[in-house]
Amino acid sequence: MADPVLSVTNLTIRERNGHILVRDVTLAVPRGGVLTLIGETGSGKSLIAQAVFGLLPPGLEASGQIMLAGRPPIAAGDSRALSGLWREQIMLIPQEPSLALDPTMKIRRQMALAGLDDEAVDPALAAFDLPVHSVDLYPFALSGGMAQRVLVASALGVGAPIIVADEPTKGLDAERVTQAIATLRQLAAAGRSLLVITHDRHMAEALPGTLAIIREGVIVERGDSARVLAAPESDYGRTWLEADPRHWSRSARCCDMSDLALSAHGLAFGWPGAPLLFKGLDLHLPRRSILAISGASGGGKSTLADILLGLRRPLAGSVEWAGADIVADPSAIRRFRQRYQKLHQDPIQSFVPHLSLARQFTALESVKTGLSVARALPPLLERLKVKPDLMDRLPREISGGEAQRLALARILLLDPTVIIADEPTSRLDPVVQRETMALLRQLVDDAGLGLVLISHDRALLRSVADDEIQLDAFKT
Amino acid sequence: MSVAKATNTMLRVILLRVGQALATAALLASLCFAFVHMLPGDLALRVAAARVGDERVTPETADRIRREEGLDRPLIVQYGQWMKSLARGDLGRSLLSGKPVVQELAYHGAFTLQLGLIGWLLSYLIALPLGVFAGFRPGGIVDRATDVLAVTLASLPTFLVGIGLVTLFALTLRWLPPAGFRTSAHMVLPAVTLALSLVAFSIPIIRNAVLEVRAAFFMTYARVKGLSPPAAFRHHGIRNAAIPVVTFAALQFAFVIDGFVVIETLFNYPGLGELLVKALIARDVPVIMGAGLVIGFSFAIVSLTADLLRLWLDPRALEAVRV
Amino acid sequence: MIHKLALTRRSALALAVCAATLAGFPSLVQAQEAGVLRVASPWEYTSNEPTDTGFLMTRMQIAETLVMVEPDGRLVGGIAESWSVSDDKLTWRFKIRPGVLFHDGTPVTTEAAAASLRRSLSGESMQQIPVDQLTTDGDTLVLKTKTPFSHLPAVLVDYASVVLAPASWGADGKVSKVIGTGPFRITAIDGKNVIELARFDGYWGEKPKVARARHTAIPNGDTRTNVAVAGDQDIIFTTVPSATPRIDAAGQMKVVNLTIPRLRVMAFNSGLPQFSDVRVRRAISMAIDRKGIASAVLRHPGSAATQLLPAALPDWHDATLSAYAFDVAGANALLDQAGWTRGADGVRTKDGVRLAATLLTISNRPELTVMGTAMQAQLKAIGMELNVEPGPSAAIPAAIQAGTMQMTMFARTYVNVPEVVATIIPDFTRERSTWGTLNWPGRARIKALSDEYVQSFDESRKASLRREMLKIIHEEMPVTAVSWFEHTVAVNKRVKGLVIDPFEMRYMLHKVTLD
Amino acid sequence: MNRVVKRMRQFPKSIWALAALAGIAVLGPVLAPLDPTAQDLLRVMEAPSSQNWLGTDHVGRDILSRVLSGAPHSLGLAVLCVALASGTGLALGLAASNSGAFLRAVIMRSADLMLAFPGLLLALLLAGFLGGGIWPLLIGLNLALWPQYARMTEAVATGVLRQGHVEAARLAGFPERVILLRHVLPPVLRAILPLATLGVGQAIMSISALGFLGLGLKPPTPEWGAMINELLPFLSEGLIQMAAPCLMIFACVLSLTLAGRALAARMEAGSDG
Repeated sequence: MADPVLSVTNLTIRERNGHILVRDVTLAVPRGGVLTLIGETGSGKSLIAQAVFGLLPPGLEASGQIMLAGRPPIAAGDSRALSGLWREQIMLIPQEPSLALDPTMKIRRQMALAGLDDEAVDPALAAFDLPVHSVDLYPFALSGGMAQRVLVASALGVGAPIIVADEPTKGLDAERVTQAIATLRQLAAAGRSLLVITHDRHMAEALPGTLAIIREGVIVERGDSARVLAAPESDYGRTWLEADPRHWSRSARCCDMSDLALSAHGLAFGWPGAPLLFKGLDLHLPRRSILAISGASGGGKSTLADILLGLRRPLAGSVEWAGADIVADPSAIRRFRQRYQKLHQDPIQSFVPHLSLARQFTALESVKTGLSVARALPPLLERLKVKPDLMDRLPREISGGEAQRLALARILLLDPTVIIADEPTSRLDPVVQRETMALLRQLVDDAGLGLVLISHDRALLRSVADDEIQLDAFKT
Repeated sequence: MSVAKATNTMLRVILLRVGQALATAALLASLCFAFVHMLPGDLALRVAAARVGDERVTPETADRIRREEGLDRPLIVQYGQWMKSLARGDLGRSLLSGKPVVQELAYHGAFTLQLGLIGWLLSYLIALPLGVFAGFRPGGIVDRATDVLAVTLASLPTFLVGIGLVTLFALTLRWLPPAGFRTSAHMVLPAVTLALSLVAFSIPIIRNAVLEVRAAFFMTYARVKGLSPPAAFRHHGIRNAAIPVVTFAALQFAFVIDGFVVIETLFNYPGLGELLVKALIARDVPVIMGAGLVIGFSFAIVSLTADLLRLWLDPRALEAVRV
Repeated sequence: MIHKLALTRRSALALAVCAATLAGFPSLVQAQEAGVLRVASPWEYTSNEPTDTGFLMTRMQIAETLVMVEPDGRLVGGIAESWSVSDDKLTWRFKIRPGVLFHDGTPVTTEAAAASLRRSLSGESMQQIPVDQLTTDGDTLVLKTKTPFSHLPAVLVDYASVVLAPASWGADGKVSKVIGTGPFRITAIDGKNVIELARFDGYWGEKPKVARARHTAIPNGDTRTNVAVAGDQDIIFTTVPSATPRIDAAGQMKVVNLTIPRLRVMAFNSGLPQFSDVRVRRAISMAIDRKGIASAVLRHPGSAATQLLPAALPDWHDATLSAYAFDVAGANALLDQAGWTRGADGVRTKDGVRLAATLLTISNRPELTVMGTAMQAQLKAIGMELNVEPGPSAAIPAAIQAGTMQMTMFARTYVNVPEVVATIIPDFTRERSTWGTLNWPGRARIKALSDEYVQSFDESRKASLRREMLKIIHEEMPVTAVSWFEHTVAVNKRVKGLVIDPFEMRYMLHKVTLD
Repeated sequence: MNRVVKRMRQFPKSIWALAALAGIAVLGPVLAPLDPTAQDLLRVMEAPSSQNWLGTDHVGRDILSRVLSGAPHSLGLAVLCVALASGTGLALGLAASNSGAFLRAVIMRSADLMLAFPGLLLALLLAGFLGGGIWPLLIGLNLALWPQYARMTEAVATGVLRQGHVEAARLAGFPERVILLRHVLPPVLRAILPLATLGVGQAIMSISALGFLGLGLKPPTPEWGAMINELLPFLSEGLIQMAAPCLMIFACVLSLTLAGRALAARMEAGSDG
């Protein structure tokens, strides 16, 4: 680190009430190199980027120093002085690119305002694999990935030697992530110094240079990227790395087709006026097994889940619950309703926001005869490793992981046969994701459930599922 | 989205809205017809009283008017007649003055339009600078002062504002005439009264629009890209802030009409509100229906204008239109 | 887009400067046009038809009738210079005044006057004349009646009979343009509110002193008050009585009062069980504090009525009649005597009928509602419950026609023509009058008396018939006057020579000069 | 108990002002020292005295008593109007969000249509037809106000119905009635409350405007707008008498506006957390 072009020294960020969010962070971006800062949601990594630009949200205070090569150091709280570095010295590629573009102005004019004259625009677009006509569009017509590349192209047009990319892959699917990585490598190749902030392992692996892992506002480990990823020294780094589904041990496939919890035959569905999403789809879910359904977003995964749950009628085909065809005989839905349940993508939203959790659980007694929540819940909570005192809180006062386990507890109280889990871990951090998946597996094995797991993350599915259906295969 | 497609969308919006406007207007007028005839009391007698004066009205006058105006025909025939002439663009004649309803509406409508436009313009002359300034310095002295002003004005009924202004400027200071419509001096107090009632609601809207746009990340990002704060607001702020303001300004039209009834009575101003109130008292059916038609239609036209403005200002709206 | 916005902002700024200059210019009120007499009244010019708005034509002295009335009550010649009646009292001869010109310069011919009169005779306001035939004879208009009709000249004062030029009528038989003979001619009409007038130099009589005049209709009473306080007109007719001190205090205009033969009367449905007994009607009259109402509500103690008509009409005012009494104890005694007993809620009942009524008043005469609420409070003291209901003016004749009227209070002029019997007949001789009695059994007696009165040309006989009619109405109280009207006219300091006509036929503007 | 006190401390001041006004609306007629309709024609337009704290009006009635007794008519009627309108809007909005495309379109399009017609004018029309009184006000303002509540209800309810907890409740077998009461109604009511608070202020102004135009409640009802109308000719001699009803209207609408804003801000803050 002989020649850092940007160095952050002893940066501490605290709330007005003194609560510290980022503690004593020191970082250096080497000239022409890449520094990747990786951490979970809420670890404080984005605050560091904001502090470098003097753009901390109101109510937060920063101390420490920020220094650019060849310039006197600037106090981290001096946002006016920091704003003097914008464009000329440092440039930001923000997260949520759609928010960074004026929704009422065409791209060409926004690029022009960023300093790219007309001749410079076309090569810039070509360099980032953007169609030429995209400059004549309004931002809303761009996909997230395109907007991202527009911002990168604009940033490239700005001469700043240092570029900070804040969560450049947030909300992108796997293919777009690869593109984004390529884009950043292009920037690095063009000689810019990069500070990349991410929660994405793949990105960290793909970028050369230095890697720093941040946890709860403290840097826990740093070093050469390849070295840290191969053999993390800190406990946290290890745990985190192991949470990658690719590192999980694969489950054994079982296929006892004699004991089916759910089956479907010849299913077809499509929206009016659009081609069918799928047709001729068969599936079999034996008890004690996990069936994975994968497919591209918008491909009908959630619709299929609704059909399997009896919430939506297919255009053709049958769905059998314990041998009864709920498509032909909708009254069967009412009979078996509580046995077929769903685990939602957003666990906090699956609870009524204005009622305490305890009340929501007690209410179940009115729909399930013979259920005593007071008796049945405590052992369940213990098994799911949920602290019982959470029950007095409102849903928004608990974490996503806790909420997902409580959602599971609520389903289990109804004594289900099948649980359909729609992207149950996509909003959870990797470590929590791993724990939740392990728990689901254990429940399937112990309680004899059938689990349908819907996700776009093939690696995750492959590591836990006994069988997999790719929805794209049934496209018309 | 291509230019042709955008134009096409615009065209469809216009056609749809004009169709809606016509339907709304006809429906309102028909409702008025139903209302007037559902009511107890002798219609012809009401008309007679309004025509010849209360004290000279006799049952004979009422009978003559009933005969002359065809009020003795079955209702469905009268309604059919009205719809038929409406299709020809003829709104009939006032039972009171005998003049064509179109002429009455045009005469009074012109006054209302004039007062409405001046009042509306004036309100934005007051609200825009104050709202924008307050939005730039939230929590500052101007922001707090305009907030107090807006809340105060919002809590005062229009007639109290009018009485206050008349008492101060016409009766005490004697700067302006208290009532009438003949000169521009006569317009000042009614227009200011109207403007103040509008300002109460437009200031916070403008302030919040400016505040929101200034807080938007694309404004910050524009500065990161190197624009100065004024340049960033000029390029990215004005248009975005104008979107909610335009939508609201159209909504205010309904309030403008409400305000007219009170203001025109208070200032003896011969606008549509006054015409309508008089026609109601006299049960002048053709004028009531005509006024219903005009008010319904003009409201629809104002919303159409607002829609088009919004489409022009906000390309996202164009995308969201589902005709 | 940005350019356009900037442009609007710039022009908006310019407008703001203009508006500020306008608002800051403190002498706009003083923009009185020299020589223009500005007159305001509540009355709108709604149409050109003399039957509808003829009163404005005579008041603003645009058009004239054959016979006119002077402020002192004398009938004088208008378009007709003089008149006479034949010995059989059936043929009237009106000699047309020579040299009278219409505003378009054409002379008034006997034919033109006859044509004009024929149209008005067909209208219902003059239907009481038993017309047989209308012919012309040289410069004389000959009107034959079927039966003797002694007050024919008085009826011809009716504004519906104004004489208009033949060119006034359009092809559809309606008046398209008002071409009269009066001292003022119309130069412009702006909507219903404003009539612009100029002196008619070819006028046959006393020419106006002012060259131009303008009539502005201000229907809202509060607005008239404001205009009077600001002094923004020269003469304002019919200001709100209660605002008189305020107008006077402002110092711009002075309010002049004149008691006129217009009354605020209360009428009963004598067919209702509550009011069929004359003692109840009398008790109600005795419970009303007319003086209190006159001084508190009307701000003019002298306007409290003592009998039906004021002394301003010497023929129809009988000084020997005892004045309406205010005697709550007496009223209670009368009701006790009539068998009305107080219930637990303080309201009297008799045979299961509550002494209660809804009093219809007219909402565009706000003082009536106030008087109604005052009476409501006063009648409580004799155990009567009154529910005041202001409504549009036509609601009252409508309720009388429908027979649903219980009690009503309204303003009524008894000199639509300067002969009171012309009002007595429609108001007191019918089962359902237009404005007045309903189901009153005494109507037959008034009918007999008025029939004789109309046919009689003997002045002393007529005087005794008048006294008899007045006595019956005074004692039986099918209606009872609450107050006489004070004609309130706000007059600007710069106005000199104004004469107020108690008959409200003419505003006498030709006598006015401006400083 | 402590929690109650703590929560009450968090209420903005405007809510307390509102509570005081509501108290006046309920107790006003009881607090009135004299009969609000008792006249004394010998003591008209008198300045404030120990007997008549705010003076007397043009027929000698006690202003203080009239202002106090007017509260149930002005404030109470406004609350009634808004309660009726928000109830109608709530019911129709819920119906729209729970039903098929056709019914939803019918309800929401008629809401748009009614929104096009100004409320005061509507009440005025009805008052002109029906001749004043309570009904034109109730019907007219209801017709004018319900669409905004229907729109708000429909927007919030549709949003809530799409959330996971509703689906979870359906899957758990809860009946639709329970879902409506437990899941949908509370957020809808929270959204409507600030709107309704502001609406009451608007209704007070509409009622007083009609009273001022002489088309409102029937005399001698001490409605504030009608009082202003009655006292207007006496402005120069009865400033205090005139000021009393004006101030009551102003105070009511002001505290309602501030309370509505505070509620709306609270709701916004609540939805963030």
